[in-house]
Amino acid sequence: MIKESFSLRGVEFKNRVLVASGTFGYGDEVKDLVDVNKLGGICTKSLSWKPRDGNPPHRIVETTGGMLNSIGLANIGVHAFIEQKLPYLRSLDTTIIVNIAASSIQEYCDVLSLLEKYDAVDGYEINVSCPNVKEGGLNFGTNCSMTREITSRLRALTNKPLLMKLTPNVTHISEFAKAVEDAGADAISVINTLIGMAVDIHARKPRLSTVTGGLSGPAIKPIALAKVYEVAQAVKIPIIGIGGIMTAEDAVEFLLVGASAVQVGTANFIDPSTGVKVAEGLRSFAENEGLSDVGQLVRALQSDVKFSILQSWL
Amino acid sequence: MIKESFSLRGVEFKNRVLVASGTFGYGDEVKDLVDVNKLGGICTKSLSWKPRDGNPPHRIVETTGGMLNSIGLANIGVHAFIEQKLPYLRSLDTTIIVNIAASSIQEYCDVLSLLEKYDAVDGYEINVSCPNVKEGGLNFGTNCSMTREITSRLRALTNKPLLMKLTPNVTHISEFAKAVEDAGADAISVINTLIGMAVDIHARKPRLSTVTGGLSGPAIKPIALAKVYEVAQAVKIPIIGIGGIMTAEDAVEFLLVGASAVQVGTANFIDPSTGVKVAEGLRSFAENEGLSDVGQLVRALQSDVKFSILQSWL
Amino acid sequence: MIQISPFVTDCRQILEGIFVLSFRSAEIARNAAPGQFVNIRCGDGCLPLLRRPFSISRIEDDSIELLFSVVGKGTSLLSQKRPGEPLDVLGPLGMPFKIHGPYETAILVGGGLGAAPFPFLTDVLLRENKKVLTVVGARSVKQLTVRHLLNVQLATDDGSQGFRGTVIDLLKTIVPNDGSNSTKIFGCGPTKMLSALSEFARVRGMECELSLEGDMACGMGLCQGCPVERSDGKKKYSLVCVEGPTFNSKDIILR
Amino acid sequence: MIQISPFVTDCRQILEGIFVLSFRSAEIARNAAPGQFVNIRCGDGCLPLLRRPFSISRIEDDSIELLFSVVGKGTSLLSQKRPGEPLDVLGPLGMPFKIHGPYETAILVGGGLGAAPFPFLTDVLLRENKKVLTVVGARSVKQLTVRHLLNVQLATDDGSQGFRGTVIDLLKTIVPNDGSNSTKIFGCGPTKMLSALSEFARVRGMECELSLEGDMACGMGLCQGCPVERSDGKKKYSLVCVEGPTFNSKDIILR
Ligand SMILES: Cc1cc2nc3c(=O)[nH]c(=O)nc-3n(C[C@H](O)[C@H](O)[C@H](O)COP(=O)(O)OP(=O)(O)OC[C@H]3O[C@@H](n4cnc5c(N)ncnc54)[C@H](O)[C@@H]3O)c2cc1C
Ligand SMILES: Cc1cc2nc3c(=O)[nH]c(=O)nc-3n(C[C@H](O)[C@H](O)[C@H](O)COP(=O)(O)OP(=O)(O)OC[C@H]3O[C@@H](n4cnc5c(N)ncnc54)[C@H](O)[C@@H]3O)c2cc1C
Ligand SMILES: Cc1cc2nc3c(=O)[nH]c(=O)nc-3n(C[C@H](O)[C@H](O)[C@H](O)COP(=O)(O)O)c2cc1C
Ligand SMILES: Cc1cc2nc3c(=O)[nH]c(=O)nc-3n(C[C@H](O)[C@H](O)[C@H](O)COP(=O)(O)O)c2cc1C
Ligand code: FES
Ligand code: FES
Repeated sequence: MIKESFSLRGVEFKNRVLVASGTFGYGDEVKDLVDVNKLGGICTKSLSWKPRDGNPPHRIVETTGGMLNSIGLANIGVHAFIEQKLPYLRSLDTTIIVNIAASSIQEYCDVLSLLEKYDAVDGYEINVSCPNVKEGGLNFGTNCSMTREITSRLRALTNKPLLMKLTPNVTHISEFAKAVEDAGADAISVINTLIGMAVDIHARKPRLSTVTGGLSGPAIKPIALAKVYEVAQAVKIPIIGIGGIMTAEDAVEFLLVGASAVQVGTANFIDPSTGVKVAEGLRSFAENEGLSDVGQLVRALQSDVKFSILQSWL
Repeated sequence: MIKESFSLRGVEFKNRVLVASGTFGYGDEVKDLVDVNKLGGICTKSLSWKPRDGNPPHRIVETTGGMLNSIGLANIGVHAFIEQKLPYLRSLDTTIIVNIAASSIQEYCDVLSLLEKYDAVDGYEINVSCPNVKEGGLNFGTNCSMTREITSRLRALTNKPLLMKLTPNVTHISEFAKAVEDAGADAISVINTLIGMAVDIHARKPRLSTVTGGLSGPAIKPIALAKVYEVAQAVKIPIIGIGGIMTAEDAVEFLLVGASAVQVGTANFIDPSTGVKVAEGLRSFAENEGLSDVGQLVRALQSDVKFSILQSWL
Repeated sequence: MIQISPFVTDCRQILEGIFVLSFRSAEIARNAAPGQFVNIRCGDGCLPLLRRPFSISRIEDDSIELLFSVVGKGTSLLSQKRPGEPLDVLGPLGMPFKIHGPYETAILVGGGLGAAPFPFLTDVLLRENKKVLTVVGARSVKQLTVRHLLNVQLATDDGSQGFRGTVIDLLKTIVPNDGSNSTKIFGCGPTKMLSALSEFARVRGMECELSLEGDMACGMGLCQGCPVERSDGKKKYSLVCVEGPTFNSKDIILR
Repeated sequence: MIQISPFVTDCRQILEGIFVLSFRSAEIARNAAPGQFVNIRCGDGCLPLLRRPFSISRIEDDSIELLFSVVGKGTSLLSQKRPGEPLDVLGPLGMPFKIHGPYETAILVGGGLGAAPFPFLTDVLLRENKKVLTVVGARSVKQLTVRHLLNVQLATDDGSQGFRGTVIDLLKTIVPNDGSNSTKIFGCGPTKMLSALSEFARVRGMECELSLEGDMACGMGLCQGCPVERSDGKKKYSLVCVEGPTFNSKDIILR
């Protein structure tokens, strides 16, 4: 029997494939369709203190090999989550990572502190791709010291796994990775969506109500891999690779460049069982390679070339 | 007759569609296939002072809706260009923009100064996505003050149109746009390729010899549009939109969000006449919209929402 | 909701650009109700990447029929499916039309391909002993399909068949001014038409169920991508895919 | 080089996973020479996005024949083309084999589908009054096609047909030890085989032309994406698409 599991701060994930925040609802929407207990874990939709309506329509645009979304962090709020969703999640035999979004550092702390009271919550993933209202809407995630501060403030509040989810929309993501490692994060989730846009040329209007949105799906996989690779050169803590994963082969790519686990996002919209299939495919792949532990794929990229993002790549 | 032309610093482009640097060779490779005189302009492969061999194979990987390249700025060098390629380009009835790459500010200046002697060169596009050897290979294009300095140094050397081509791999491209506008650039080309990567999971090796490479093609169009839009909010000088343009409709999107003209890149590999077809399609589109000048599409996006990249778009 | 790979049993053009596609699924046939939809992966590539939603148009035994018009890449690929080819289907999805109630007559109001769910709806309404009246509008007769519809009256913008004008104009000539509890409207079609229909029902004080179209990424409540504004203030938006696509016209605001 | 949209005249499987596809183009037929290739857009979507290169396998009047094996998405789509469907073709591309010279016998050495350009090459060599000997190797007889080849000797890794061993092993039993000016080798196949063939020719002092495969983005010199290392030091790389795909084995270094 090949080993599939891994753990973060003592919390075990039964395999290395999770479903990504915002792409699997609260875990109960497709329970008839997917054997969610075969997932390594579920990252919930980002939760904020109060419920959020989200952005007006249109929130979704399909693009070549990908999609744009501007959901606007629509969520039922942490209280309703605890009441309505947590009991079901608790009944599952998979690891529950609650993703948190907020518009102030205090809000991040409040949400996490409240969740701390519930055993069913196995860990936290912090979405820093959020506008900081105090700073006029500047994104937390593009400000390194802010990202560090959020990490250390939350670290002080919990002994559960703390995953910091970074935005790719920065020049050097490795700086942010180092900052959150330094501030005590247990793992780094890489990447959130890339800023993108689409235009209705007949109406001469942005297709999304918010003008720009987040790009996800297979189109961004090469970028996500490069970001994970960059982060892997900079930090020692585990990385959760995210971005355009559709197949087990995609997941292997992420493991090789440095991810300890992966999350499946957009692919769930096409087939909500993708996560389960990727997990199974990952095991088969590792078995065929004669490995005893899927983890042997992690950081196993062979390259004669030194880290070369700074090299002449054009 | 609808107006298709536009001009930069007194140099006229017969229409708003150019072919992008590095995707149309030196303009003579496909002369039997494409009526290059119907192009708004040709941006040459990036030229450096000395010829460059470029990177070892593999230099190309296809990805979902896009491709990665790590050509390594392979080029024949500015001297051979002047001798072997310029006479042909001079014979053409289209605008010739010579793209320049360099590994030091001095090299940028040397190449441009040499080219200044030739009338056939209508203008320059400066590729700042190049490693600065003096700074240990740090990319010029991710350093704002460096980008500004290159611009002002080159501005002092020429009265021809100076286009600064920005890299998208930065947090706030608008800062770079403002810097080059400030330093005297006539236009801003947005965007160069995004850093990406692909892995051969069986060999456990990067697919590109340089590990990472530049992502281009339709997959990146939403990102390119968002970058052009961001730049358009920040500067007044014309923007040349680049990234994933395959059709006239794509070009219209770029014009609406703020581009005064566009460049067709990767699409040339599939159909080297794409530029000509996009130019024709753009004219038809504008005609059907009842416009007297294709330029009326520029910055014609209607949006109730203020610039929202900083807003809650997730 | 199940995910299945049935074989296409039939796919044919019935009008220029309008196709009927069928496949067999006992489980969907057993569980589906009118107004529900299926979500189909039209190609296996990345263009389109996402599934495409289609109302269940008709069910006969365990054969499911879809009625669709080719408007883009997904529907174009779907129209090229041949009998025997496998289809990737997720469904049935969404909330069905609320058909129970004291009313006697159901007026089905469709704009163009909006009539797609009506054959199924008609069958079930008849089983419930309702009278069915159908009013269908289209830009021209070329876009009009009345397959498996009952007591149809037509409206075309260009007058090429039936009443000249919108389907709402036609409706006004049919429904008595004072509205009536004995009549319920079921509407499906472009948002603009639904919006007018909603207003019509409001003015006449009639019960009206609408089936909305709209961008969907997942069709099953995973992405929060398909909001429609609510009028009741309880919350701002409903999700079209799971709380709809059918809504009581009073509950939502169409823009 | 032209860009055309001819109709597929034939597309059929001749061995498991190996297909022959033909289309008509008087202009390509007139201008092409053996070793040149065409670049085909296999699908109209984004998977694959880029064209796929295929050697011109045979020309009969104005009919162009390609021989290919299905290895990925592009070749899979190509194999599904039906007669009458349009094809998006760019060609002829690249430099042909150099067939002129004082030699009497041409030995064509192919590995697997490397034999693809040989029927065309054979025809032209015969017209030039050369003798033609063909040596083809494959992993097993299942991958072996000898269609339109002359004086064929076979090698299979598993001995399922002909000589058991590599095509190079077989070649050694055919070519006299001292080599000869009267013989010229033309090789096409996987890089590993070409590399061994190149070494074989070097040791024997024989003239040898190779046709390379490799990743290409454009196939026409636009992208600089297809370098092969040169041995002559004049410059470091040649572009396979425009300076090749055929090279004198002495001029390049295969790794
Ligand atoms: C619940 C539900 C049920 C549905 N039931 C049916 C049904 O039974 N039958 C049916 O035919 N359809 C139905 N639809 C609509 C159907 O899903 C769409 O027609 C389909 O998804 C289009 O996919 P496509 O890939 O062919 O088109 P796409 O390529 O996705 O895009 C085409 C669509 O977008 C619009 N569009 C795209 N670009 C532009 C542009 N530049 N300017 C203006 N408009 C543009 C077009 O009008 C068209 O509707 C239903 C939709 C929903 C949500
Ligand atoms: C000049 C030239 C002439 C050619 N002539 C012919 C010809 O006449 N007949 C012919 O059959 N072919 C020929 N080829 C090769 C042909 O172009 C390729 O087989 C074709 O491009 C494959 O396209 P695809 O989309 O089907 O495969 P793709 O999806 O692009 O990829 C499949 C190819 O990549 C390799 N590959 C992909 N992923 C992996 C992986 N994870 N590990 C290892 N390998 C992997 C496979 O071995 C396979 O070769 C020629 C190539 C060149 C350059
Ligand atoms: C519709 C949608 C909603 C998302 N919502 C969230 C969210 O609430 N919180 C978060 O951290 N990431 C969110 N994401 C980002 C994903 O979790 C993931 O990081 C991203 O989509 C890239 O992965 P993918 O390409 O596999 O989708 C969302 C993505 C999509 C497409
Ligand atoms: C193979 C290849 C080579 C390129 N070489 C250059 C170059 O030499 N100089 C440059 O400024 N940009 C270069 N580019 C970037 C393009 O000019 C363009 O900015 C980018 O590809 C995005 O446009 P696209 O998506 O239309 O290809 C290259 C792109 C590709 C794909
Ligand atoms: S379409 Fe995803 S929630 Fe409705
Ligand atoms: S494949 Fe583009 S230059 Fe050879």
